Amino acid sequence: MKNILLKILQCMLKIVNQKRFILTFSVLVSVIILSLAIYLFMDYWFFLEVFIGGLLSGVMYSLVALGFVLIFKASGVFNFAQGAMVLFAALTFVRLIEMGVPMLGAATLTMLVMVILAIAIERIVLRPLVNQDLIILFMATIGLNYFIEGMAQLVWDSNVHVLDLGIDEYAAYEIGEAFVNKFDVLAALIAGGLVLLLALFFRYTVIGRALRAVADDHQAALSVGIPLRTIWIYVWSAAGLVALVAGMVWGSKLGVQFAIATVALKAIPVLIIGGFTSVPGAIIGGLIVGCGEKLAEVYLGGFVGGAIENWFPYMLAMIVLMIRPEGLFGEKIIERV
Amino acid sequence: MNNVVKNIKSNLIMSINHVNLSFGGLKALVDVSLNIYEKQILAIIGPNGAGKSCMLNIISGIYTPQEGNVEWKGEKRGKIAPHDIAKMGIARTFQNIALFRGMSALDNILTGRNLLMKRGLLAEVFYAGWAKEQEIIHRKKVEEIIDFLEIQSVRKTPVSRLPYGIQKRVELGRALAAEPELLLLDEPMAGMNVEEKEDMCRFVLDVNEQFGTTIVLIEHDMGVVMDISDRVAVLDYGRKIADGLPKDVRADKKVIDAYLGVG
Amino acid sequence: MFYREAGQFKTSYEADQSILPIFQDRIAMYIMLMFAFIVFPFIANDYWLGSILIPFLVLSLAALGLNVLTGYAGQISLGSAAFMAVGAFAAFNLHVRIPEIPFLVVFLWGGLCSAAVGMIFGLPSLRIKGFYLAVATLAAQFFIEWLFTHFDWFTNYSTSGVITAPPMHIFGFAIDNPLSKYFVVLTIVVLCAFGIRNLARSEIGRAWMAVRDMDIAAEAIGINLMKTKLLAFGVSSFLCGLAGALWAYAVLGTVEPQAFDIIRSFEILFMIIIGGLGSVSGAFLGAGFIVLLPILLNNLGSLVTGGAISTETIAHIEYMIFGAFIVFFLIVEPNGLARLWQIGKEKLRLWPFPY
Amino acid sequence: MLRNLEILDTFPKILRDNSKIFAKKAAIREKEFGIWQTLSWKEFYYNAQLLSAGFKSNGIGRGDKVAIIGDNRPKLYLSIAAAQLIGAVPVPCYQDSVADEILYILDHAEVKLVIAENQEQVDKILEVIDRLPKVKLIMYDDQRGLENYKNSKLLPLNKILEGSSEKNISWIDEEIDKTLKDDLAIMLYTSGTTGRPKGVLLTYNNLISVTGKACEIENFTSDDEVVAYLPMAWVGDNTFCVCQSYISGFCVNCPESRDTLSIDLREIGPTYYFAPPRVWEAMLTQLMVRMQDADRVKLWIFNYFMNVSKKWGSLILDKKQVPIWSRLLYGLGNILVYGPLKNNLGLTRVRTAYTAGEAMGPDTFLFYRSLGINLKSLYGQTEASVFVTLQQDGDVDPETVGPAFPGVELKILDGEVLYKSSGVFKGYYKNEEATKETIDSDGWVSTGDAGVINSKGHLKIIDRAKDVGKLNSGAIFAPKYIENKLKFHGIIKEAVAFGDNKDFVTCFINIDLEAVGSWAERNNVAYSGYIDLAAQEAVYKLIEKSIAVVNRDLSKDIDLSSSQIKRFLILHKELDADDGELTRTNKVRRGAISERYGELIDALYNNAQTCHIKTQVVFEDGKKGDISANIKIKDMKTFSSEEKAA
Repeated sequence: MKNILLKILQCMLKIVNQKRFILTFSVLVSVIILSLAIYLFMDYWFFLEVFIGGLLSGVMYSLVALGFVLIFKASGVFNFAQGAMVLFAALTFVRLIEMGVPMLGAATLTMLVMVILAIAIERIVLRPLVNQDLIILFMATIGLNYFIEGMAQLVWDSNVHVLDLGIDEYAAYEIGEAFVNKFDVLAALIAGGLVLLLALFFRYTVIGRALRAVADDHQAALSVGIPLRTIWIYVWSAAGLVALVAGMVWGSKLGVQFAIATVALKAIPVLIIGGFTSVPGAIIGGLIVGCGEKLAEVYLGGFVGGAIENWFPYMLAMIVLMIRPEGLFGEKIIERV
Repeated sequence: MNNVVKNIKSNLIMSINHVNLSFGGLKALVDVSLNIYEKQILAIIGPNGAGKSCMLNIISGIYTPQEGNVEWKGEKRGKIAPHDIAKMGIARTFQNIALFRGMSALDNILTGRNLLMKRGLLAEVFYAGWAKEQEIIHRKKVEEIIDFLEIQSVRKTPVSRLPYGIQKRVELGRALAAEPELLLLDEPMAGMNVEEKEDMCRFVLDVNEQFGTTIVLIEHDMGVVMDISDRVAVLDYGRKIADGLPKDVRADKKVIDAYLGVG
Repeated sequence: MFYREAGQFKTSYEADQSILPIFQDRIAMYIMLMFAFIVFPFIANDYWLGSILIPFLVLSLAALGLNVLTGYAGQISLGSAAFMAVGAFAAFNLHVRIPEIPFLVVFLWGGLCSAAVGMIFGLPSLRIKGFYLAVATLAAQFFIEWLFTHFDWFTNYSTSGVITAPPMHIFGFAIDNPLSKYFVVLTIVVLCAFGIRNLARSEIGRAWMAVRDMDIAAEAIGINLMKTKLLAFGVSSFLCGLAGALWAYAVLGTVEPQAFDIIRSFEILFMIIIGGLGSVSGAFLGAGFIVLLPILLNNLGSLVTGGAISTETIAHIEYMIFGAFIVFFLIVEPNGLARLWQIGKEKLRLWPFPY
Repeated sequence: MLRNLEILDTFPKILRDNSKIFAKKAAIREKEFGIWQTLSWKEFYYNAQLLSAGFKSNGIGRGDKVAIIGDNRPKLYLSIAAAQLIGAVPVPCYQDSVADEILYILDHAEVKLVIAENQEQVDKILEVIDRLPKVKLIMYDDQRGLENYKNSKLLPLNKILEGSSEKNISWIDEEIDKTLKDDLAIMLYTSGTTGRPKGVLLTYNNLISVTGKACEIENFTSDDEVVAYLPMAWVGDNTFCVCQSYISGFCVNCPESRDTLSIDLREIGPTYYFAPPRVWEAMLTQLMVRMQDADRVKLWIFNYFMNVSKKWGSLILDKKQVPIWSRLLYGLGNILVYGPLKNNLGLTRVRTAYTAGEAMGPDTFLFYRSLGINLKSLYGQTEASVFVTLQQDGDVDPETVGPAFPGVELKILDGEVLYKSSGVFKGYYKNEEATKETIDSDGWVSTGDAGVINSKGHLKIIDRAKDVGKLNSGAIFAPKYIENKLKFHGIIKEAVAFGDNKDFVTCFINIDLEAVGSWAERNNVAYSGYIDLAAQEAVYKLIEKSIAVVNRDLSKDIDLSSSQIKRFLILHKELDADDGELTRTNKVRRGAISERYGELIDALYNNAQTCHIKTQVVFEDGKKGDISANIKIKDMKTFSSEEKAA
């Protein structure tokens, strides 16, 4: 009886000792304190509204960020083209629908296209550049980004397309005096679902495990006979799927247009903050960025002429970088002498 | 020829006192003390993972020991930036060649002299006045080193195109260019054929004799070490198990065991 | 094939370390300069000068700037355009506030401000590398863009964010027509190019390359990473700033943040990737490529389809081609056109021998 | 080059004059520390004076011998000048000769002072110093490694150059005036193909009269450039890099080191270039080997224009009439191939190029001429201050060595070539009877070479007179002639023919490792080293082809057709001077070889198919060791007159 208690105590200690735990914990605490302050000194319903709104849009950042994380984990490549993929997926999807393809069919077709794209990328770009400097690969994906953007708009067109998923975008739940956008909630749910799906996928499928192995150590993975190439195709396809979902969500929110490609850039600070190598990191990061920028916009923007949400996340990211380059949840970057 | 020790009592240039170094759990160095005497060649040997490189990294300030201290010319040395160490007069080469691959042999060695050069943006932009003069003055010095290491024929070749043995030489040249008092060589003869090894030995000895440079080197090849060094220190599992004249060390029971243990 | 190096021996280090040690290369350089300064002004019409040569030169300057940072010092940046903006706005503000100040000083000021800003945003480079750093520079990009759009002080409280750059005067000459602008820009660019070439062959240049190639070793031989990297950021952004000022004054004639958005930053990055990292000539080759390709495509497009094909489509094709080229060069020849040029030259020197 | 050599009749005088008329011009350059460090004539003269002052103060005076051992270095050339300034006699020695060879010369020449280039040379001398009581002092150029040598006789040259000063050199002027045209200028030891080397005494008059004439003919100016890379002990180097440089004031360039020679040659781009046939041949072989890996197009262009030049090149060089289109074609070829080629070889600026010492393959010879390089062969001897005959511009026949050099009389006395000239040496040092044997009462010098003078008065050398023998059939047998014909094939490096007092001709072959090696690679024949390669059947086949060609050639010549090669073998080792098989100038030492390889020769004549041999060799580091091998012997078919008609 006694020693069971002891064990529990030890476990507690272990958890508390973990650095990342402390970090998240402190973040949460500060958030709580902040909210308390707000509760006491200002219109906290409004704050809550902003906060939740932030969280929800944050979820969508996480969604895009997820795509980055997948690829980064498996191949160490920071895929700058993720945004372009979102655009491409969204466009394909919406155009198919416009052609009268039922939503599900359109989705599957688009998914198919994304898989083909993934294979093509692996063949044409990644394979020749294997074990090059990461920075080279990074720049390659910038090129890729341009290519896909160009292609997307060439194949389809560059007009704004309305994507209607049959949700009323203005309906809102009331929580006390705060209004929470239904659509955002739904989007959040979708995102959450996807994250869960991927998490399960990672944990319980052969490929998932292989992926994790590759993420840990390429050479080792190769030596135990994990086919790196197929892995990459899988990963990029998965990223494609994420892109599709993100595209659908964003598309139906903003309308499918070139702009949503740039939304992807927001994912970068998200990753910096959350850490490039961790799925939960991507999510937390997304949330932090989401409400961070919203709150900043609302409470600071006024003083400096607004629209600070464009750069606020980056500044946040920079600060994180200075303090903790590997991000809140990322694995430590060790350099050998 | 060098086993005749040049007055062992020659004064102390650096002393490492009771140093402990560990990474996370594993102990790399345990209570190691080591004296480095002026104008001597000190070899640190030991089986793989004995902590040789860690020792060198401590001397060259890349690692700072958790316990113990390092005295440079009688003064305790705290945590210090590697580039300041170089300014103190400590130069080093690396185990796996760390040349600047984008540059020619000449430029690599010239870079070794950067710390002796003046910096002035404008003057260098216009390549005028002292900026040009210093380039020429230091080029002369570097050419002497090139001549010394007999690499005239590859002077302007990009180092990435040079054979391994020559690259090692260039790296030595780069370290020499700084005119160091203490020269650290991390396995200078690793992966060389007999002939290259002989050359390298000759150069190391010549450096020691002609420039009076103190040399600390890490080496696997027992034979080579015994021939060229004045003193040998043996590490095993992060502990110093022997330290003294080559002939004594060679005879030392513990050393023999350590080496037989590894084969 | 055309090289006759026998008998070109050096009796002094000065000669041996000169920028172009080979006689034939010097000749080639002189010919190029002659074309730039004498022939083009005569043969080129205002369209060519105004919308091809001048932009080409200014962008080359910007690319040169980025090449200092990325090519020589190995620090990647996605914020070049932002630094251009700083240069442009700094120059503009100094000019409108103190009109008496001579123009060269104005440009210089633009460069210097940009250099200062660049060094601030370079600070992270001391802790982070690779694309982590790229992200930091992205922050600069967005922040600065925002700064200039949202603070009217910078735009001198003009109602629209767009402001026309006041006319230039240098040594009392009005720099108003393309030709005169061309000469101004050309002179500045050529000077900068030689300046960088000089840096590259002296102590600073070596320090940069050392940091780029092997920072640990660089430190071990006494190179102060912080100073060296910051210097690289400074020089780089100085050139970008200068380019920005020129872009505003000599190319657009207006000072507007939109001209310096992230797209521009990428454009410049592409220039050095395609042109060649770590070489002065690379900056020019890359700029030439990026400037000329769209024009080529447009003409081709209208030629092939008789104008049926929309400029929009061409723009998209342009995107794709750029993207493709980036990937292509990164795979085939990471050192870009400049390297290809180098190889060609080597072959010529060895001709008829294969090696 | 119009200077009064009547008044300037000794090198010291000329040098002093140069220091005035060529004051600022470059006298000598050395690639050191990455650039060409230059001495102007003024500086050269000044330094020479300092040195000679140093010599003097160390007790070196008129008539004393000063040995000079090392690669071509300015300081060593300075020492020659310095010695001559004070009337001492420089005695250059071969830098690669082993200790006891040096011992002999230093002892025989009664050398008082030795100038050594570096540690290597110093070590050699110290090895034998105890047996050289006369040697007072050893001065060295390169300090490297000599810091803690404790020998009291050692002294660095720099010490003298830095030590002495302006003041104490004024007396040298009188010393210079004292030098007379008939004083000894230099003493050169000829590496005789047999016996001990003999010291050839040459006076200022000998050298100046002859080499001066040569300068006139080729009209050298003070703007010419030569590269000094041949042994200083060899009369050629002395003539080209000292005498002619003094007389016409051109600049002598010393390479940085042996392994940078080709680079340095290319940088300097000499206008006047001398090389013995083996160098030219090596150059050609290497060039062809490199060309092998070129892509098709290049190769085609190369071959095409090579044929063009073969056809027209030498004609154009000789200013003969050629059709205009071929001239244009050649011009194009010059841009595409010849120019770049010459540039890569560093021969772009060459105005005059010489070859001598051995016969040179007509193909090789013509190859260079067809590129537009004015390559001429000369026939010379140390005893004649080099020039005996010299081919003339516009009238070059590869088979001959050209007409008699101006001021030289030629005659053939029962097959042997004799000559008479102002360049004829004073005699062999301390060797009267040898001198008598060589110079007869009325001044004719016997060369020991067998030759004929053709209708145009051009001399054709066949062989060493004493080597010319008879087959049992009575037909004459000229081994060298045959050997050269063999060596003209790139794949054969050395050949030794036997046949004197035998029924038929046989020979040893040394394959050229580079040429045959690359052939092997191209035909993927695996080999581990020389010995292995030499024994390969395929290689034998290759050699047989060449020999067949030679035989066919010989068969065409009435009195040589019977000396076609019947049997041959490929030696298991390369003939080597260190093993005493070659002279220092790479001439075959027949005696030595036939005693070392007696059993092989016997095997060649008792129709054995293989023969086992064990030979002792000296390795690079001077260690001795044995190598043994079973050597295959092959029979060759020979051609009779009928066959060649068919």
